[in-house]
Amino acid sequence: MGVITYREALNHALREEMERDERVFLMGEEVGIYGGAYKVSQGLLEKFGERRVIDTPICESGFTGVGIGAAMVGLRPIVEMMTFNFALLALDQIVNHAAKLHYMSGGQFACPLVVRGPGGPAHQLAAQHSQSMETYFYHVPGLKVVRPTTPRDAKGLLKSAIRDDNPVIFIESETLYGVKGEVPEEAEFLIPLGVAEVKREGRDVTAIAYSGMYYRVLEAAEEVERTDGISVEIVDPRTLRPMDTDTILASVRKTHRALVAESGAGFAGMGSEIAAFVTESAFDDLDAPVARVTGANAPMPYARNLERLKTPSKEKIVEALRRVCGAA
Amino acid sequence: MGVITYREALNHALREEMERDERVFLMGEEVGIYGGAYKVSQGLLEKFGERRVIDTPICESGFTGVGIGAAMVGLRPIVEMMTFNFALLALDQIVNHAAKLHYMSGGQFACPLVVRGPGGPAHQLAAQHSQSMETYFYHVPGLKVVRPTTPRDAKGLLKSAIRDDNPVIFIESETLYGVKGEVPEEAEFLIPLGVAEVKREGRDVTAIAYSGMYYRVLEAAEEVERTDGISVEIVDPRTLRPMDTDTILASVRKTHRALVAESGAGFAGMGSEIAAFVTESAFDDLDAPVARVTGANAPMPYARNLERLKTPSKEKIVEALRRVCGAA
Amino acid sequence: MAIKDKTTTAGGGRLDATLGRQLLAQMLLIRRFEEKAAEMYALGKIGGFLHLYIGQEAVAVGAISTIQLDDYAIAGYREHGHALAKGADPRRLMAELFGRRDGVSKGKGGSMHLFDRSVNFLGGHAIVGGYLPIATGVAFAIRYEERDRVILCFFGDGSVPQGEFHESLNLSALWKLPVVYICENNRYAMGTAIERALAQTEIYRFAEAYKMPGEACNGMDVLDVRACVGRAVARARESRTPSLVEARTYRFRGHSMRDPSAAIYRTKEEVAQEKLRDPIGGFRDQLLREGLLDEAGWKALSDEVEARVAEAVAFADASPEPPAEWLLEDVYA
Amino acid sequence: MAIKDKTTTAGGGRLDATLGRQLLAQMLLIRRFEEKAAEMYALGKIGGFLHLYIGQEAVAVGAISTIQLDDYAIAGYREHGHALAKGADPRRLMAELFGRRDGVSKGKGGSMHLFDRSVNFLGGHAIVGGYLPIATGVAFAIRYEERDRVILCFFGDGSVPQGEFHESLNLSALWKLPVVYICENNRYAMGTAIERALAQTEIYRFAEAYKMPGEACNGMDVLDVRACVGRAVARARESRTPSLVEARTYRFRGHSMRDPSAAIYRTKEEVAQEKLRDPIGGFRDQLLREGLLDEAGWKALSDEVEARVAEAVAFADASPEPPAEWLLEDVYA
Ligand SMILES: Cc1ncc(C[n+]2csc(CCOP(=O)(O)OP(=O)(O)O)c2C)c(N)n1
Ligand SMILES: Cc1ncc(C[n+]2csc(CCOP(=O)(O)OP(=O)(O)O)c2C)c(N)n1
Ligand SMILES: [Mg+2]
Ligand SMILES: [Mg+2]
Repeated sequence: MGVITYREALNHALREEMERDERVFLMGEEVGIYGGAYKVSQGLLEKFGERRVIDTPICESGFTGVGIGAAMVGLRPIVEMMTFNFALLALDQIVNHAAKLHYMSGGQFACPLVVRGPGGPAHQLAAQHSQSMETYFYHVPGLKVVRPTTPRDAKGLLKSAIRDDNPVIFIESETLYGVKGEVPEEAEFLIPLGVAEVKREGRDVTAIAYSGMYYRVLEAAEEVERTDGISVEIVDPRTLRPMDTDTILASVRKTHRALVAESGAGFAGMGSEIAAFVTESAFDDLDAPVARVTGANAPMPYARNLERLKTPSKEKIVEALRRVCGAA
Repeated sequence: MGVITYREALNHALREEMERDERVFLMGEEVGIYGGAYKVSQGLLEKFGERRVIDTPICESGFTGVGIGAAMVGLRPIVEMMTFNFALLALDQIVNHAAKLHYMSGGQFACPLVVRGPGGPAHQLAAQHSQSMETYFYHVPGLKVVRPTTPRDAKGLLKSAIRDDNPVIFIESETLYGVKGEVPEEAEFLIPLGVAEVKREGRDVTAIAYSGMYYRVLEAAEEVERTDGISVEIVDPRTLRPMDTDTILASVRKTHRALVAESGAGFAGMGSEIAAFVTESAFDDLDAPVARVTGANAPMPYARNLERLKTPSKEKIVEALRRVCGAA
Repeated sequence: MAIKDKTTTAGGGRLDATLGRQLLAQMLLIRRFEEKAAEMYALGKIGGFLHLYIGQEAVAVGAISTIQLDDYAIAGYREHGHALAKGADPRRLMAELFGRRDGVSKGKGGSMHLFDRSVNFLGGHAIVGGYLPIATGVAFAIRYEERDRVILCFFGDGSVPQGEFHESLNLSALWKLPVVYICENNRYAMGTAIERALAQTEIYRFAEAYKMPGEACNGMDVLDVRACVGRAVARARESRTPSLVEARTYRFRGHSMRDPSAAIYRTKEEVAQEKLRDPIGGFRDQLLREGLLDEAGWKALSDEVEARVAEAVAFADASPEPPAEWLLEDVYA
Repeated sequence: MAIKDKTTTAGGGRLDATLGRQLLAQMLLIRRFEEKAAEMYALGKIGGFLHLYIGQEAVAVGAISTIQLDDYAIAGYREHGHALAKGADPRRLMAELFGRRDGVSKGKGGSMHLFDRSVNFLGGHAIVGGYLPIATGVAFAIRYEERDRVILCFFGDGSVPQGEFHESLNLSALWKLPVVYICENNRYAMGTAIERALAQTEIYRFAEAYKMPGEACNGMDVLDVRACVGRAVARARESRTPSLVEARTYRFRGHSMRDPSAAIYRTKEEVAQEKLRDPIGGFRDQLLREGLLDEAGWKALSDEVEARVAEAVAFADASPEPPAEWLLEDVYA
C-alpha cells in the first residue's frame, strides 16, 4: 500500500497493463510527447515508445474508430478523450459501432476497447467543457460505464476495464486527479466492474453518489451526523453500467431511506434510474420517497459565483438528507 | 377536420409554415427530388423550389451545423435526419452548439432550429437503424424534445416547433407514417410544446406512453377493461422536454397507480425519469410502485421473431397493468 | 471461394483461363444469388432493407481476387457481393437474409450486417462512412503486429462528403497504413447524383490532398478493377502505402427493394445505356471470343451457379428461427 | 473599432498613413490587452482556460480590416484578438474574462465564448472544428437572403484533420457560399507539431480537392494578410466563391496559461527565432521607415492603447458578479 494521487493510480494501471499485455496500447491527443493534457500518461512514451503510445491529430471520430477496428482484430486499445466532452464527436463510433459489433456479428467479433478521460465540470470551463458525459453512455446495451471515485477505485477499475473484452467507457474527473489515497501495489490488484462499494457505514439513510459528488456527500454526512445525529450510509456504484443494484438495495432495505446526488442536470439523469429501481424493488421498505439532489437545469455558466450555484453544494445535500429523514 | 395520415399531417405542417414564413426552409438528405426517404416532404420542392427545399450530401454534422449557423443569423431551418439514428453523427452540433449558443452568448443569439425525422424501431432494420434516439436529447438543457403520437399531434406540434425560437428535436416514427386520424385544417391550429394530453380517461391506473407505445398501451387498456374491469387512463406527454409533470401527476393523484411503457432499452430511459418524478411528487398517493414496461436490454436483432421479443408487447403491458392493480 | 492465386499485379499479360472462369463464376454467383434474394424479399422471407449489388459485381470480384484469405475486407450495407467474393458460404448468407439461426451472424445481423470471421470479412455496416475509420484501425493493427496483410475497404460515392472519409484518409496517409479505400462510384447516393453532392466529382483526386496514390478504374471491367486494385495492394504490402481507388460503376436496380423503379432521379435511357456495360455479359463474351470459354463451359458454369443458389435457398428455408434466448446473448463478450 | 475603409483589395499600391496607424493600433491593443489578461489570470481574477493570441495579431487585424461592420466573423477559443479587431468594446471583453455582469456574454461565456452581436462577432467556440459548419451556415443564410455580406471563419491548424473541415469546405464549394476559411497555421495544435497531424502540411492545398481557391500568406505581415484575405473577400462578394486562406504564423506563448513554458514540444531557439518576426515591432518599424509614423506618433499611439487597457481593467473590476437568477436565465429564448 502506498499513498498516491488519482492521476498516479491511473498512470500505474496503464503502465502495469501495458507491461502485462503487448496488445494494449494508448492512443489520443497529446498522450505521448506532452504526457497527456492532464499528465495521466506521463512517462509512458519514454517507457513504451511511439509504437504503443500514439499521439493523434484532432479527429475524435477517426481515432476512436481506429481503436474499434484494432480491437476487432485482436488488439486492446485504450483511447483517451482529452476531455469527455469531445466524445460527442465520436458517439456514432461508440454507440453504433463499438457497442453493437459483438451482437450484430452474432458473437463473432468482440471490441475490447477502453475509452477514457476526464468528464464532468472542472473550474470555470463553461458550457462546452463542463458536462456530465456518462448520460450518453450508461443506457446503451453493449457498453460498460465506469466512474471511479478514489485513487484505489481508479487503479483497480481501470485495470479491470483494460482486461474486459467489451467496450468500456471510463470517465475520470479533472477535479480528482490530485486527490491522494492508499492504493495497493500488487500487479494483480483488480476491482471487478459492476460491483458497488459501501464507502461509509450508516443506519438512517442510504446516500448514493460517485466521483466528485461522493466527496460532497461525505462532508454532508459528517455534518448531519454532528448536527442532527443522522447516520448516513454512502454507497458508491463505481460502475454505472452494469449497475450493482443488489448492494444499493441491500443498503436501502437496511436504512429505509435513500438519497441520490449527481452533478449533472437533473432531468433524466443517473439519479432518475437509481430512484426508479430503488422504489420499484424496495417500495415497501421505503419510509420516504427517494430524494434526488442534482445540478441545476442549465448549461454550465463561466462566472465563478454562478458555477458554484450550478452544481449541488454540501448545503443542498445536508438539507435533502434532513428532509428525507424527516429532520427538516 | 379531415382524416389524413401522420405523414400528410407533417407534410401539411411543413407546407403551411413555409408559406407563412419565408425564413423557414427544409434541408436534408433526399428531401427534395426524392420527396423524402419516407415521402414526408413530397411536393415541397415543386412548390417552394430549390432555394427552400435543399438536398444535402451525406454529412449530418455538416448540414446540421449549417442549420445552426443559418438559425443564428435569423433564418428558421428545418433539418431532416433521414432517420434519427444518424443524428449521432451530429450530436456535437446539437448538444454542444445548438443547445448552448443562447446561454453562452448571454442571450444575444438564439437558435430557432427544428431537427426532425423518424426514430425508434421499424421493421427488421437491425441494430444500427432501430434505436430510441430521444434518450440522447431529453436531458439536455437548451433543447426541446417532441415525440408526436397521432396525426393531429404531428401537425399541431410540428407547427409549434417551427415557430419556437429554440432548437427542437422532433422525432417522428416510421411505423406511424401511415396511421390515419382527424386533423384540423385551419392554418392556426397549433398544439403548444410542453403540454401532455389525457388520451383516454380512466379510474384505476394511469398509463404514460407516447409514439408507437401509446397504441400498444391502448390495446392493452381495452383488453384489461374487458377481462378485468380495470379502467386505464392514458396520458401522452407528447413533449418529453419540457415535460408536463402537472398533467401526469394530476392523473396519478386520481388513479393512485401508474405504469410507464417505452420501447427503448429500459435502463436509464424516459420511463426512469417519469417513474422518479411521479414517486417523488405523489409518493403518498401511490398504492403501488410505478410499473415500468420497457424494451429488452439488448441491441435490436434482425430476425423477425427476436425483434418481436425485443420491444414491449401488448401482453407484457396487460400483465404489468394487472400487477400494478393487484389483479395479477 | 476466395481466389487463391498470389498475383497482385494482374491485368498485364494474357489472361489465364482458370482465373477467367473463376472471376466469371463469382460474378454470376453474386448476380443469381441476389436475383433470388429479390424473389425471396417479394415473398416476405426476407425483411428490412435489401440493397442489391446487381451491376457492380466486377468491383468486389476484381478487387478481392487480388488478396488472400488472411487479408481483410469490409463493406457497407450493399455487401452481399463482397461477402460472397471473400468466400463466405452462400447458404449461410441466405440464411442470414432469412433471419435464421444458421445465418453467418446467427440471424441477428440481416442483409446489412453480414460478418464472417472464418474468411476475414468484417461486415456489413449500415452507417454511411462510419466504418472507414474502423478499416483504418484494422490496417493500424496490421502495422502494429507487423503482419503481411492488407484490408480492402469498400464504400459508395455517398461516403465521400462524410467527415470520416477525410479523417480516415489523413490518418492512414500520415501513419502509412496498409489499407486500400475502394470507392464504388455508381454516381448516385440514393437519389442524389454525385454532382449534387461533391464539389469534386473525380473522387480519386481527393487522394492528392493527402499525398496518397489515387487511381480510377472501369468498375464494369473485372480485369481493369483487378489490375488497378492489384497495384494498390502491392503498394500496401510492399511499402505500407494506402491508396484511394475509384471504381466507376453503376447500380442496375433501385437503391433498395423499397426504391424499385429508381425512376425519380435517373432516366430509363440512362439505365438502359448503362446495362449495355453489364460486367458479366461483357466478360463472358470476352472469354468466349478469346477462346478461354466455350458455350458448353458457359452452360456448365451457369448450371453450377444455379445449383448453388438453389441449395442456399433450401438451406435457409430449412434453418429454424433463432431461439428466444439469443435475444439477450452476445450483448457482451 | 472596426476599420471602415471599403478597400477589399489592399496590399497593392502605397500604404495609407491613417490605415497603417489603425492597423498598428489594433495589433498593439490586442497585445497589451492580453498581456494584462495574463496578469489578471495570475491574480486569479480570470479563471478557466485562457489562450493568448500573442504573436498572431496580424492575422485577425489584417483579415478583419478587409470587411465591414455588417459582415461576420467567427473564431475559436483563442479569440480575444478577433473580437477586438471586429470592434468589440475592450471593457466589456475584459469584464467577460472576469466573469462579471457587464461582460459581452453576461459573464456566462468567459474567455472561450466571447460573443458580440452589435459588431456581428459570432463567438467564441471551444470545440475544435465544431464551428466550421456553423460559419458555413451563416454564409448559407447570406446567400439565402441575397445579402451583400461575407463571413470570415478563423481556426487553427488543429481543425484541419477534423471531419467538419472537410464537410464544410465541400458544402460551401458545392453551394457557392460567401465564406473565407482562414486557417491560422501556427504549426502546433497544443503540443502536436503539424507534421505529426497532417499528411499534407501545406494547408492551403486542401482547397484544390474542392476546386476552391486556396492561398497562403505571411501571417506575421499584416499587409500580406490583408491583401490575401482581401482577394478572397472580393471573390466571396463578387461571385459567392468561398476560399481557403492559410496564414502562416506562430504563437509566442504556451497553448494556454496552463502550458506556460510550452517547452516540451518546441525549442527555445525556435521560439526566439520566431519572435524576430514579431508582427507588431516589424510593422511599426516599417511605418517609421516609410515616414508614415514618427516616434512621437508611436508614443501617442501606445499611450492611448495603454489607457484603453487600463480603462478596461478598471471597468471589469468595477462590474459586479452576475446575479444568482441569471443561472437559470437564457437557457431558452
Ligand atoms: C450516416 C448515414 N446517413 C444516411 C444514411 C441513409 N442512407 C443509406 S444508404 C444511403 C446512400 C448511400 O449512397 P452511396 O454511398 O453512394 O452507396 P450506394 O447506395 O450507391 O451503394 C443513405 C443516404 C445512412 N445509412 N447513414
Ligand atoms: C473536438 C476537440 N478536441 C480537442 C479539444 C482540446 N483542444 C483545445 S485546443 C486544442 C489544440 C488546437 O490547436 P489549433 O487548432 O492548431 O489551434 P491553436 O491552439 O494553435 O490556436 C485541443 C486539442 C477541443 N477543444 N475540441
Ligand atoms: Mg452510390
Ligand atoms: Mg495551431
